[in-house]
Amino acid sequence: MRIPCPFCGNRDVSEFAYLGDASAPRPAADAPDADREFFEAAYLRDNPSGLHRELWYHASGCRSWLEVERNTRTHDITKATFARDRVRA
Amino acid sequence: MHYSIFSLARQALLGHRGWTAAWRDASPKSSYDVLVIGGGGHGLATAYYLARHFGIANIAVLEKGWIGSGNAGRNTTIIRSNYLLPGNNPFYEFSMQLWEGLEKDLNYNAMVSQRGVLNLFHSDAQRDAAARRGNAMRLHGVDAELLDRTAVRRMLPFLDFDNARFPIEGGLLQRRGGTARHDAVVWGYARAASDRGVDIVQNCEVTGMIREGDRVVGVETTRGTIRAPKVALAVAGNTSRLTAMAGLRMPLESHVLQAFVSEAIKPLIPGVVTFGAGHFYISQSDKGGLVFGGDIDGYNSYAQRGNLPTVEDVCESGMALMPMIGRLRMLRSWGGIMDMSMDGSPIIDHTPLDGLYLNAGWCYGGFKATPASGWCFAHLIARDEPHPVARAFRLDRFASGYLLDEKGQGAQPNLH
Amino acid sequence: MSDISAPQPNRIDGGLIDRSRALRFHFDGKQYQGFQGDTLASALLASGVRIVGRSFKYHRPRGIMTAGAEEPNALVELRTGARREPNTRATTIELFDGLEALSQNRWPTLRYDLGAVNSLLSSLFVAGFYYKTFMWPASFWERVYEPLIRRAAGLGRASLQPDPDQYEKAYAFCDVLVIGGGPGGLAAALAAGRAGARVIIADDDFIPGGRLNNDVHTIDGLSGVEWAKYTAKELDALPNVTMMTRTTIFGAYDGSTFGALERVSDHLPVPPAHQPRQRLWKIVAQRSILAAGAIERPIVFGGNDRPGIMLASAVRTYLNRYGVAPGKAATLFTSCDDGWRTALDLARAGVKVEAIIDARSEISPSLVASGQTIGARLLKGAHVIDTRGAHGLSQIRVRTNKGDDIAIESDLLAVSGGWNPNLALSTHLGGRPRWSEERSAFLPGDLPRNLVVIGAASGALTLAEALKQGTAAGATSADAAGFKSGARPEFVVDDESISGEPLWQAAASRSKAFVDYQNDVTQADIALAAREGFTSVEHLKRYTTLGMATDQGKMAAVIGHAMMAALTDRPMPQVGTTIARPPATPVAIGAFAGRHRGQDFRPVRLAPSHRWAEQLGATFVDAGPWRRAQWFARPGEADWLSTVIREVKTVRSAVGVCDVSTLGKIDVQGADAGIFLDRIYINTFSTLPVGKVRYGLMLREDGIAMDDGTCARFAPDHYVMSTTTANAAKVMQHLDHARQVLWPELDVQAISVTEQWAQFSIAGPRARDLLDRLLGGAIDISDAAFPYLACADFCWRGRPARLFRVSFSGELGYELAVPARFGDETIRAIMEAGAGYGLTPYGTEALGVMRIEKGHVAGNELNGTTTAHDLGLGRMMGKKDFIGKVLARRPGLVDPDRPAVIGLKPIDRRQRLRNGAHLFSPGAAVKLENDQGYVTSSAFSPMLGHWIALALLARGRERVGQILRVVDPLRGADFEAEICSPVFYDPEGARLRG
Amino acid sequence: MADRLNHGFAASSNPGVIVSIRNDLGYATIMVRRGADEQLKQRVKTAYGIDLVPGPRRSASGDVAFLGIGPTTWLATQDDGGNGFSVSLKQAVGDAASVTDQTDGYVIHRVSGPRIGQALAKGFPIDLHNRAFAPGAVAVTAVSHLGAIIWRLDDLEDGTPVFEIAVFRSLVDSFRRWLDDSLAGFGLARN
Ligand SMILES: Cc1cc2nc3c(=O)[nH]c(=O)nc-3n(C[C@H](O)[C@H](O)[C@H](O)COP(=O)(O)OP(=O)(O)OC[C@H]3O[C@@H](n4cnc5c(N)ncnc54)[C@H](O)[C@@H]3O)c2cc1C
Ligand SMILES: NC(=O)c1ccc[n+]([C@@H]2O[C@H](COP(=O)([O-])OP(=O)(O)OC[C@H]3O[C@@H](n4cnc5c(N)ncnc54)[C@H](O)[C@@H]3O)[C@@H](O)[C@H]2O)c1
Ligand SMILES: Cc1cc2nc3c(=O)[nH]c(=O)nc-3n(C[C@H](O)[C@H](O)[C@H](O)COP(=O)(O)O)c2cc1C
Ligand SMILES: [Zn+2]
Repeated sequence: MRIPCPFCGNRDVSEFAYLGDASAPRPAADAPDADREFFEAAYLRDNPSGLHRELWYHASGCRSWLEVERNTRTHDITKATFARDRVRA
Repeated sequence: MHYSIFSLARQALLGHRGWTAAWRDASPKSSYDVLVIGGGGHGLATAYYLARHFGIANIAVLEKGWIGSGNAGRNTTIIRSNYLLPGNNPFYEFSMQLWEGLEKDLNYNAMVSQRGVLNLFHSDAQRDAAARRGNAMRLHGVDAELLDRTAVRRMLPFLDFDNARFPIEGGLLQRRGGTARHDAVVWGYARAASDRGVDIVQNCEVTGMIREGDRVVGVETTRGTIRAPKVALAVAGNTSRLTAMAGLRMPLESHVLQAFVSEAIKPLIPGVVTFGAGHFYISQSDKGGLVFGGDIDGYNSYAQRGNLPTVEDVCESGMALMPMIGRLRMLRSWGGIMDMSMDGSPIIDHTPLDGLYLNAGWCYGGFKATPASGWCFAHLIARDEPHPVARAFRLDRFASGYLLDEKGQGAQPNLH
Repeated sequence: MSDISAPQPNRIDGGLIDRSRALRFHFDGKQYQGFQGDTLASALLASGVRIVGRSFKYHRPRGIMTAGAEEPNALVELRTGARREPNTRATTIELFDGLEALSQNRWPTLRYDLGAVNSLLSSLFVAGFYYKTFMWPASFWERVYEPLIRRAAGLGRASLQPDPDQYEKAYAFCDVLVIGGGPGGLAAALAAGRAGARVIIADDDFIPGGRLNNDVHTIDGLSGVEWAKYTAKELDALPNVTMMTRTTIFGAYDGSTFGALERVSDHLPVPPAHQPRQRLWKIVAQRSILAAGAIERPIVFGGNDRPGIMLASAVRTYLNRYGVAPGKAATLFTSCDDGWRTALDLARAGVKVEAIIDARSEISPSLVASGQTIGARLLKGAHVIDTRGAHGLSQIRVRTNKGDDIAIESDLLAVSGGWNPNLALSTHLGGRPRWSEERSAFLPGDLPRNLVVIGAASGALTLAEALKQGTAAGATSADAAGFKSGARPEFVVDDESISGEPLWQAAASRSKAFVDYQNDVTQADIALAAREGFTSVEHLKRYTTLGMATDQGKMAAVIGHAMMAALTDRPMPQVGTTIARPPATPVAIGAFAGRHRGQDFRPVRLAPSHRWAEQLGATFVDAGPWRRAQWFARPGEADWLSTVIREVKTVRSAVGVCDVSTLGKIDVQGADAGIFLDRIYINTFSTLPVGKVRYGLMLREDGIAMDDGTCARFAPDHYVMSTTTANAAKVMQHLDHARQVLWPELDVQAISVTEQWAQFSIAGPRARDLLDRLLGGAIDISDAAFPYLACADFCWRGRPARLFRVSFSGELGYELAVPARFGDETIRAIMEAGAGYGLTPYGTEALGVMRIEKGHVAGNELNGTTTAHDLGLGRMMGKKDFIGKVLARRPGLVDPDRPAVIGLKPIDRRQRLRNGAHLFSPGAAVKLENDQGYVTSSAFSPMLGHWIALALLARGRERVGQILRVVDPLRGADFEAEICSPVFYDPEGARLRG
Repeated sequence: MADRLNHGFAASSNPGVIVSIRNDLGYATIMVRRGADEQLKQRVKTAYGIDLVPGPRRSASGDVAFLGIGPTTWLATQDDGGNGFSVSLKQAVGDAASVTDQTDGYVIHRVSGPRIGQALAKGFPIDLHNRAFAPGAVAVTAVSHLGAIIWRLDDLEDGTPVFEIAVFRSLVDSFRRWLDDSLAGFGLARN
């Protein structure tokens, strides 16, 4: 598998570290329902068979955190952007 | 039809024409008392124990492909009960004891072979962890021995003792550990369950859950609608997909784990050996192939196949541990989709929906659990309360913080 | 070279071997001879050797069936000693001088094998027989039955010695990868190469050309062999084309990555200097063209495994390429036109063709005529049903179209049941082949992106089609990669017929009819599987082992599937075929490892003082990737413990120095650095004054402790964080996550400076004296100017330096940091400056002992399951938001029953506390349910004079003063210990402020 | 002559690869402060006459060069700069970027020679061919399980490519074991 790092270009997956589901933003600690929100953000995952938005770290490259859109059935990667640029919920 | 040396001899004289199907290939009825989804080891064992111990026989096991096509049919067959935590250890030991009596119980030779499992360690910290775990085992009456370097060398002289980057310091040995013939476990349970009236329905994929309010009352399948007051999931890596059909998110990720087999060679490796300074474990099948594996590929996947970096990583570790395997050839590689849980331990529990029961989160270690998992899941389904040895496998432990994290990696499934 | 030339009775004229270079070799101890360009198989056949091995289960004598990688029978142990290589296919190993090979799976000899009794018991040993028996008594399985099965199974023997050869890995990138160098592949490479694309063309074989080297062909007036040679020459001359022979593409992986194995030295007695045995290539190709040809399939009939029975195409290969006639009197059994070529080639080579048995009743008149010209008896609509011969084929039994059985004397039977495209690589990424009724074969189905299949691999079996498809694929692939292909050449070739009818199995007979030769899967086994419900091809495979041998079913799995289709009355597309997996042909495990074994398994990180420590004779220990000095023994010291005791005592009474450069160091800068660190650590850092250091603890988001260390502030917008050695990379990743993903709005930059600074801990009552002397006034280090937890950067000897007043040992302590290049120089300067103060260097062991004496938690306590509270650090938690704050509130993480870090002292002070021992309340039964905790860290305390330990104990803090039972069944210990504060030494901390 | 991958030569009188260590460089990482991209560009231009281009590229002028190693990060180098380079760099960029001295953090090898591409292919998982990695290209990657930064300088007059490779100081022995193994078949000269 090769991930198209927007800075480094196409690189082998072995250069990256995986964090998983990118869908859950970090909740606010002072939210009234913070306990439940943090539990859900930390433990409950979208785990689809198909398109998946996920976080990867270019550990052996430019050290960017990337948001990658990948098909978990075919491993096709359709998009990779810097996580810092993502639209935050 | 009873299996024995006598029936085999009799059939040999008859040209083996008298054998009948090992299990009935059933067509689904429109309703059952219990639906077990997933014709892997866990699902079939659950159905068998429900029929045998809990008096429920109107059961169907629904399998999307052929039985054993999931992880039951593609694992490295290691069985052991060398667990650390009190929530895990008694469960796996119960499973080990069931393995020890399985063949008689099923009248099927699953080739349970207790040739030992040796976990090597390479540093003081690893020795400490091994000692802690070995002691926990002994405290539960499970056999465990702490071997030093000399003892390991006597046992496995072909390991790299003289030029290793991470020298072997010793190992934790469970002599009762070993392997079992994975496919035979599936077939044995299927046959025994089928004999007790369970319908084993292949090529029947569950595509939807039928809900009435907060109750699950049946499923949609590629072979029609089937209703049942109790629907039990034992679908390993596909759990999240199935629960999503019922509107539930799970503390699970599906990851691919690869395994490998070498060309067949004469007996070489006595039991199971695991490397502690890298990701590698190995045993030898009765056919002669070295069966080995290592780390998961590390990203969500439903593809049942992996990539080259993991193959290399596993073989590098293999060569670092036993450089005599260099000239042996890898014959085949494959992958399985595992339900990696957030603390690396399984779940056998009710779900928030009535009538929907969950057996999942076995990660890369659920083959050894097959008998106990089936037994405990059957107990839960039949009695609606957890079996005592599986009481810690709760679904709400992530919210409550009563985690069962053997490795201490936290909520990152790919690190367990 | 010996001048005694062994006879080669079956050698004939012609072929692509170099007769001027005779090579000697041994098989089963007997000497033979062949030529350069032979394979072991062709040389054995030339020498008249027929039995080459024994089968897996029944130990049947077997010969050479094929001339390629699909060979199921002729597997040998190649080479000797540590280089012994079991299961090597004689058909692909190039002959070299001095080659030694042994037959396998036989005892005592190949001709007389005792294991063959299995064959007599074969009526018992049907597919899956072991599932039905051997269940009683249970203990007999491991002791009796299983060892018998294991010994009988398996093929060759491993050497049991480390592989002495080197392996190498390499990467390659190209626009177009062509897999296979037959006519199709060559044409493709030529078209793409001429267009200017970067092309790699790989072929398994040692000469390119594929079937052109094995069959008689003409292309544009040249012989096929010559055409291949010229084309290869042109490719070789193109700077953008790389031709790799002896290279197998073994796997297709995601991201257009292919795995390839180059056999660099396997054709030589030993690898030459600086050359690996094999090289593993990882090839990234924009486009790829699969041109891997097709594999002929046999026909199943009684006695079809007798040595002397071969694939028809293999017979041609031996005749045409190797100049070997594998028999004297040959018969052909076929159901397709292509098989007839073999009869014609045999006749041309002077071998008598006894008969052509064609299962079809209609045969084209031109074929019939050609058969007549060679004088072969033609049996239309007939089947071979059995064979005879003691050590190889001597007679064939045929059932004619009239139902009569006749005998034909023959020592060679060429069999052709059609062709299966070699399409495995097109399915590695999940595509499934599709059944073609027209071709009676599985053809490539859904293809991976950017891969095309051409030639015989796609089911286009003729040479003309292979060339045409190859040219087109090469050109379009180059175009797609951004090049411009030119005119497409058209090749003039001779006509070929591909017509035929599928014939899976001949009429039944009483003899065993093998489907999977190596694994001894018979026609009857398939019928049994069908009867017992193993009707899915995947169940069939696993129950009978069909297709699980070293050829992975390349020869015959599809035949078995067709039989199952017939037995269960299902059409082929519904029955399907089993999944092919990498590697396409078996690959040495050593090749996947490359040079990463032994000391090179993983890199080693060496601390800046490493050379100096080596010179001092330090003992080293691996700490993750680092190699650190564990202790510095002095002459006369009895054992490591006395060394460590001396080191500790010296630190506590005088002064010691330890290289702590391995701790992670992270430079954190930016206007928001303070706010950022407040969210990273549980305690507050925005309020830390410049010039000060603070201890911090960070959690994972799940509320569990992640890492601890000190963090210093050098400027309002500049901190330097230290992490544990083990977690340095993890923390860096964590910080990057926090600043890029969680809070990109903060102005904060972070970068590792672990490697930039050599850092030395100087600790002990004389530490300040030593430093005064060393630094010579470069900085004021009086207690007033530089109190506990002060830090400063300054200039020393014209270079930047940093000083921190911190202490892990509990003594007056400093850490001095200098640019890493000067680490060696600096440690030597420290040693010199400390000589007068009784300085000792100390290693990680003494470091560990002192931290246990002080009750500092480390990796054994921060084990991924402990909270700040468990560690006794709960009070540090601030009110602000920080990572881990919310989930640390979960009931399970604040349960009063949780374990806490406490200290332990044995009641009987002579007892040794060991890590991993478990703790019980006195009086409670010693069983897992009553487990109270365990010993995490232990050491012999030089200051207390007995063993001490830290432990995690349920409700530990409230139990200080109580007695516990320490149980260590593994090592046979069971004694009592007293619970105490984890701080054993200088609990008031007076010493470090001194 | 096609680019044959599988033959080597051992004579070091005719070396396929030449290796030297660059001890003279001073270097530092600079990471742009939030929102200060333009400011940094200008200051670098003013101080060094260099256009700070984003992306994995090397831009040099005189004795100073900037190598893009991350989206907002560069490794700046100065011939004979020593640890002092980071100090002057910090002055030059002011609060537009965070500057960190790394002069001791890496060891930099200069490698060249007619066979260098083939030798590096035995570990670098990136395409170092002219078309993909021309002079001026930079890549942060891993070689033989250790991190490395590689960049390509201008070719020698005879067209021989020249690369520089930075690896962490603690790992240099392991790196050299890999490099020496990979060069062995090609003939090696050390400068
Ligand atoms: C490579 C590998 C090595 C392993 N090694 C070991 C080991 O050495 N020791 C060990 O203890 N464990 C090991 N494991 C783990 C072990 O295999 C699994 O934990 C265990 O087999 C899972 O339980 P199961 O057998 O019931 O799952 P499976 O066999 O996967 O059963 C689940 C079944 O559900 C079916 N299914 C899924 N979705 C649907 C649907 N919608 N409708 C109908 N049916 C459906 C699937 O087809 C499948 O057959 C390994 C796993 C892998 C992949
Ligand atoms: N008339 C017929 O019925 C019939 C049937 C079959 C073949 N043929 C002949 O076969 C030829 C077809 O040409 P083609 O080019 O398609 O096939 P080919 O068989 O000539 O060439 C395939 C090449 O691919 C190589 N190869 C296979 N797998 C490989 C791998 N994994 N990695 C590297 N190399 C690999 C083989 O060594 C071989 O050299 C023609 O000459 C045709 O006449 C004819
Ligand atoms: C314990 C074990 C032993 C195996 N031994 C062999 C073997 O000897 N030969 C073989 O071809 N495959 C062997 N396999 C692999 C199977 O062929 C197959 O790849 C695996 O069950 C996964 O199925 P799949 O590849 O069809 O998806 C073995 C698998 C397991 C789990
Ligand atoms: Zn990158």
